[in-house]
Amino acid sequence: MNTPKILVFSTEKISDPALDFAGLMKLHYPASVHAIVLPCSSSVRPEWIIHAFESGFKGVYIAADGSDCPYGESCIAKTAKIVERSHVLMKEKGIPTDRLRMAAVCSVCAEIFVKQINIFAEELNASLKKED
Amino acid sequence: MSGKTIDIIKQKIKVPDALRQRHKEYLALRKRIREALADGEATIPEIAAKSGVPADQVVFILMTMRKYNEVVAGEMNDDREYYYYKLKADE
Amino acid sequence: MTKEQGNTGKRIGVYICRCGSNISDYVDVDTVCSEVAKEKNVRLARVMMFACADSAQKEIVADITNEPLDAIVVASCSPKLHLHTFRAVAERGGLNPFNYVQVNIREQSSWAHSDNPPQATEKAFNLIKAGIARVDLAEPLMPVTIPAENSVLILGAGVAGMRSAIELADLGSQVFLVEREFFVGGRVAQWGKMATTDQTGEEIVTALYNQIRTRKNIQVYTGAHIISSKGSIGNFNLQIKVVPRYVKPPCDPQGFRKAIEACPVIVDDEFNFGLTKRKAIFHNYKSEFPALPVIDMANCTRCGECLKHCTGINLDQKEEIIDIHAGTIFLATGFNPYEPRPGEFGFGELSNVITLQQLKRLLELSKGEFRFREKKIESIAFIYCVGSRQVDGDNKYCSRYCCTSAIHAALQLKQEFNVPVIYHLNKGIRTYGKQEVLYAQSSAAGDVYLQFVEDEPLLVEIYGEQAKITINDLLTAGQEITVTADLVVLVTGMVPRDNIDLNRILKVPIGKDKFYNEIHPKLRPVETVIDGLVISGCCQGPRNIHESVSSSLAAVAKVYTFINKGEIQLEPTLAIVNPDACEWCGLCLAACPFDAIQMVETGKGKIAQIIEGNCKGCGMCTPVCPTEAIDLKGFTNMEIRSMIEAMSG
Amino acid sequence: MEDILQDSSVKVADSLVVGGGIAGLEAALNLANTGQQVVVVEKDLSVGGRMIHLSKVFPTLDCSACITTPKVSEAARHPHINIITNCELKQISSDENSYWHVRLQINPRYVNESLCTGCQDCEEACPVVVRDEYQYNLVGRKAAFIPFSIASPRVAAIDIDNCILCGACEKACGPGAIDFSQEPVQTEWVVKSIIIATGFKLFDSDKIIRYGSGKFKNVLTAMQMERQLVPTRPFNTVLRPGDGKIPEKIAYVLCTGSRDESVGNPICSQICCMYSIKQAQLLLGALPMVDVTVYYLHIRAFGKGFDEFYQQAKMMDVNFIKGKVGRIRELENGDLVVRYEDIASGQVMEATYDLVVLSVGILPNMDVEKIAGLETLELDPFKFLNQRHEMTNPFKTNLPGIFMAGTASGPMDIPDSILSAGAVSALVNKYNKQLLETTVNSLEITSWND
Repeated sequence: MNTPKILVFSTEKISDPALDFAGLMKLHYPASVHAIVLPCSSSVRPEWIIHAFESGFKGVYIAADGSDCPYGESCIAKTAKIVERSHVLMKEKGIPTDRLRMAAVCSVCAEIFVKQINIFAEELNASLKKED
Repeated sequence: MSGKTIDIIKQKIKVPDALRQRHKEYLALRKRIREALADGEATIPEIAAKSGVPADQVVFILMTMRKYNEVVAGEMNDDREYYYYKLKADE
Repeated sequence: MTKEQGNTGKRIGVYICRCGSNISDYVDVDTVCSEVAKEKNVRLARVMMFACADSAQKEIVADITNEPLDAIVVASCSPKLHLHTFRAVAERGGLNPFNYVQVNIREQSSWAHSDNPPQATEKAFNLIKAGIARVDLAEPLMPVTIPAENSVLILGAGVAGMRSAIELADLGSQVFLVEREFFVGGRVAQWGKMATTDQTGEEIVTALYNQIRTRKNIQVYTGAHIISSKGSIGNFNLQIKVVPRYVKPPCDPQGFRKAIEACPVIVDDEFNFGLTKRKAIFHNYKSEFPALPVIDMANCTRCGECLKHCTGINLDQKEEIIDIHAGTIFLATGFNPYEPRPGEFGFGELSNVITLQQLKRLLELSKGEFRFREKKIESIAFIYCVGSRQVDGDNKYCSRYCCTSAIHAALQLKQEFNVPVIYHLNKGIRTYGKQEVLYAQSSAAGDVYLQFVEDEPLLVEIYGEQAKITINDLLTAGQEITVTADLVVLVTGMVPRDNIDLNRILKVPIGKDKFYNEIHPKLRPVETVIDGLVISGCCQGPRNIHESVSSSLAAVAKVYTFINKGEIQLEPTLAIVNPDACEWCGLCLAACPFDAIQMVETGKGKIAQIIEGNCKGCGMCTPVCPTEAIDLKGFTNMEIRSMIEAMSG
Repeated sequence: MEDILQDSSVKVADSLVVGGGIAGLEAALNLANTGQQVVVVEKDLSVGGRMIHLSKVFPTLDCSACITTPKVSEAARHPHINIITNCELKQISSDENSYWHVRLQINPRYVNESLCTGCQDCEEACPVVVRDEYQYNLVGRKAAFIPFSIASPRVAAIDIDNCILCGACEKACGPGAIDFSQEPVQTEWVVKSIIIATGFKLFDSDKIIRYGSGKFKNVLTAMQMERQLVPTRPFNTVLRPGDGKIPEKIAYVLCTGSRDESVGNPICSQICCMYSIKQAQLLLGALPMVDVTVYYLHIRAFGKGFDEFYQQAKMMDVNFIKGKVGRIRELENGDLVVRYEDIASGQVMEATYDLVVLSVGILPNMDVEKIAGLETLELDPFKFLNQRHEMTNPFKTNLPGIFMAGTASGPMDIPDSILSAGAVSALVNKYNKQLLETTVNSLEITSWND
């Protein structure tokens, strides 16, 4: 079974611990999901997202801190803005915008993360199949 | 310290009978619950009826089995009152 | 824009941990190791049973010196567990700790994908490649140190400010305690006996002031307010304006008294909330501080009568501007009592409707009998939550202290002044915690508690010399009950002080309730988004006296960690601007929540500059830059891009 | 039963913190960040106190673990903080220089902390199942176990009282961390000051027989409901423990064990109204069909943003009934009938629920009283530590150099506990500094309001 490559941007204090926690509880998700850890989800550059797609990733998932962000609540609006700008760039490049997802993931939200990433992977698979 | 320290403590303390008894009872109840699930998924009241184990003890043991990956939860029943549970296929 | 891997010529060592079998059961570590060894710049790759074990750590240190290595990658468990362990290993080997990268192949590979070992192996390999790519580009980072002045400007000399001043002075800081009013003590000075210990405000303020006077490193300014602020944490340059008292020491107390008697101007005394009158030259109470009267120039007619009696008076005193250099700014500006609207529960329209604060002054001014406007008071009705818990109004919050304060005053009325009939018309009594005991005492003393709800407010009318209040009492199944009372006390809550200028000068963040807002009530409860600006006491929200003191001491602890060493050490992961690429558009400034970016003029024009003292390293400024001129150390554009490439497989 | 090893070397620190909950850790971090050497002793297997076990916290609904765990890990790796878990205080005494001597006993966890990798292989191997106290007995755990997933230190322990000595764990452990030869070790510390941050005890609702707690399977304590709402919850959803039914009607009984002279606790516990309102909101999110009713006497929503949070719950259709619950009775199907005096109508009424949650209050942690050799430590009438100078120096005890933080001095919510910990670290910093500079006699004069 080949699963599409997904790049996750997670955050040091909040969402990456949830990914760790998923592993700890042996909750499975596709091994094609790879995470890069940043201080805050609002530091993701839209250019990185494009770069990921151009390097072969089929999906990008921003595991944001939401209102738990240690750098303040403006994180939510700023991360949303990054997604918005990325969507514009993706459209320019002809990448379907639903290949970029964002959700707030708390530090123990392992199950939520796994559920969402599995759904994302399935949907990506379906839409990639259609393309073929 | 390789593999033998259990013998050291065995010389110092004894396992109380009550504890051994409780452990045996737990294993027996767990066995009955496993048997009740042998034919396929069931809700907690169904497991209790089939196994004769009181429902609250089924909750405790079944949920412990879920925690240690012996049992998985399935869908809700039609009344949306109970979940179905099934044994995890032995690997 | 993509990097050419290998151009650094770094000598990298990679260590792959089996974690007993936790990793190696699912990840084929030996294959990964031999593949990793082929990567550019990798000088050695080893598999270890437990990389965190002491012997393994020693082996890594030996490799760093013997090979020698410039950078190391450890692929093991989550960095949350052992990042600092291996940074210390790198340091012991003589490397900069940022020339170390930990790759998580346990929680995020072997365990998460224990259902699929071949893919777990492939992912581990990709993650390690990304780690190598990152460490290859990593630059050594040093903690940034900025100097910090060991001095504090405290705004507000109420109990919170005074209490903090003493503690900070004893911890070795120079303290500038600035009070807008002419006397210290804030609201507590106006209070008489207080819940729950029955100490009076005057006693507490006196004790605090006596402590302040013995400390040489506290400078008190009264009648003073802030007029400008520049700089950032560690180095604020502030200016305060000191308004003259027109009275200076020394002068004999007799002379002062005669001067006050001679003054022809009579105005409402705000210290007693208008219950009494005062002259234009005045003081509040006998033992107040500073023990020097003041002339209220807004009301003074400059008639010169006082000058005849007292040589200490000088109507030509000028205001002074004082420069203060402080490492931190400490806000303890307190609250105002809510001022009821005219007609709110009869306030301002019915002569016998007063506020809780007025009652507290009245208690303080009364001896033996309790009288209001000459009349002996036999019955009192307290109406609670005036100006608080307004579901449809401005003040949605509970003012926290007022239930207890009103019940405490009621007990005093009963015990000291024998007022026989006391009603409490409330919306649910909130004597939380140990204060509950007062509520029980008051009920036991025969006070009558009736409860109304928001939708069915009370009606207060005049009834002869009394007030008549009609209530649908929830406690008796919504029965309409009418009570009459000689005096109605509106239990008014707290609102923030009117600090428009101060808020503008310091850019203090304000919450929905209009009180000052902390960064996070649990993580950083006394800090604001302005680095080096802390808040305490009731300017942050309603509190009773001991909660105010608690928060002010917590702010002391925070201030002490900022400035006690004379310098502030910052995490090295800060934003950095490439001056050649920056074209100053201001977007980074707008994105920064911490005021850490400023515009500077250079030879080639305007560019952004990071105020390192304020930067928290969140990176919010980086994605908004249109010229990619701003970067985050430790998470640079190049590093992340190269990681993405490496991970893509 | 066992020998106690004596560690003859005397260790030195500036301050000792008793209790590794949020208040103790916050105080330790504040002190350590100003260069003080701090030792934190915790009687449990993990630090984190109560807070690490909570779901989301009022009124901001931020995730409790997200706030606690970064502080826990910061403290655990701080070069100036030494955390000792599974440790009890044996004796405290002072010397002629007013330094405190503290004798500790570190009890064996039968696992070598430095070798354990937290892999849980021992837990898998252990055949014994007992009630998991960290899940408030709703589910089982093994006798060889990691206390909970975000425990710190995240290492295994053997519950020797429930161990059948089968040795399976030792065989399963790769790094050889299991060590049944461990003995209790006593060690002595000399410190300038002590912070008591021992927290609170929950009221034991079984004492109110008319509520049927401990007898009726579907009467829960609020902590049990709290665990049902965290991501690491025992049932992975909200169920009633009697038969696994998804509850549709849930009642909260406030003031269980608070404001109640008949159980010896006349005071308000200060947190139960708010945590119940929070749980009600979370339940409405978790179970879209659920009805939640809260029986209360007064709602104590007094803190920053609290009343707004209460109003929000009302808007979400949480049903608030002002009334005193007299008795709870169980029906054959496990449903519960709540009999209450309805204040709005003045009548005694009954209503049936799937699940009843008792909002239990908090009591002083009596272990404080038992701290050896400290008979002179003053308690208040409610057996919390006495705040002798409540108004202006609220966290000083009557003994010089001994301070208090968090709920050791009385009921408090999390923000206030954290503030008290901040406050106490300011006082301790000054005390430690002055103890170095002067003798204790002059200290008592300069330190104000004694």
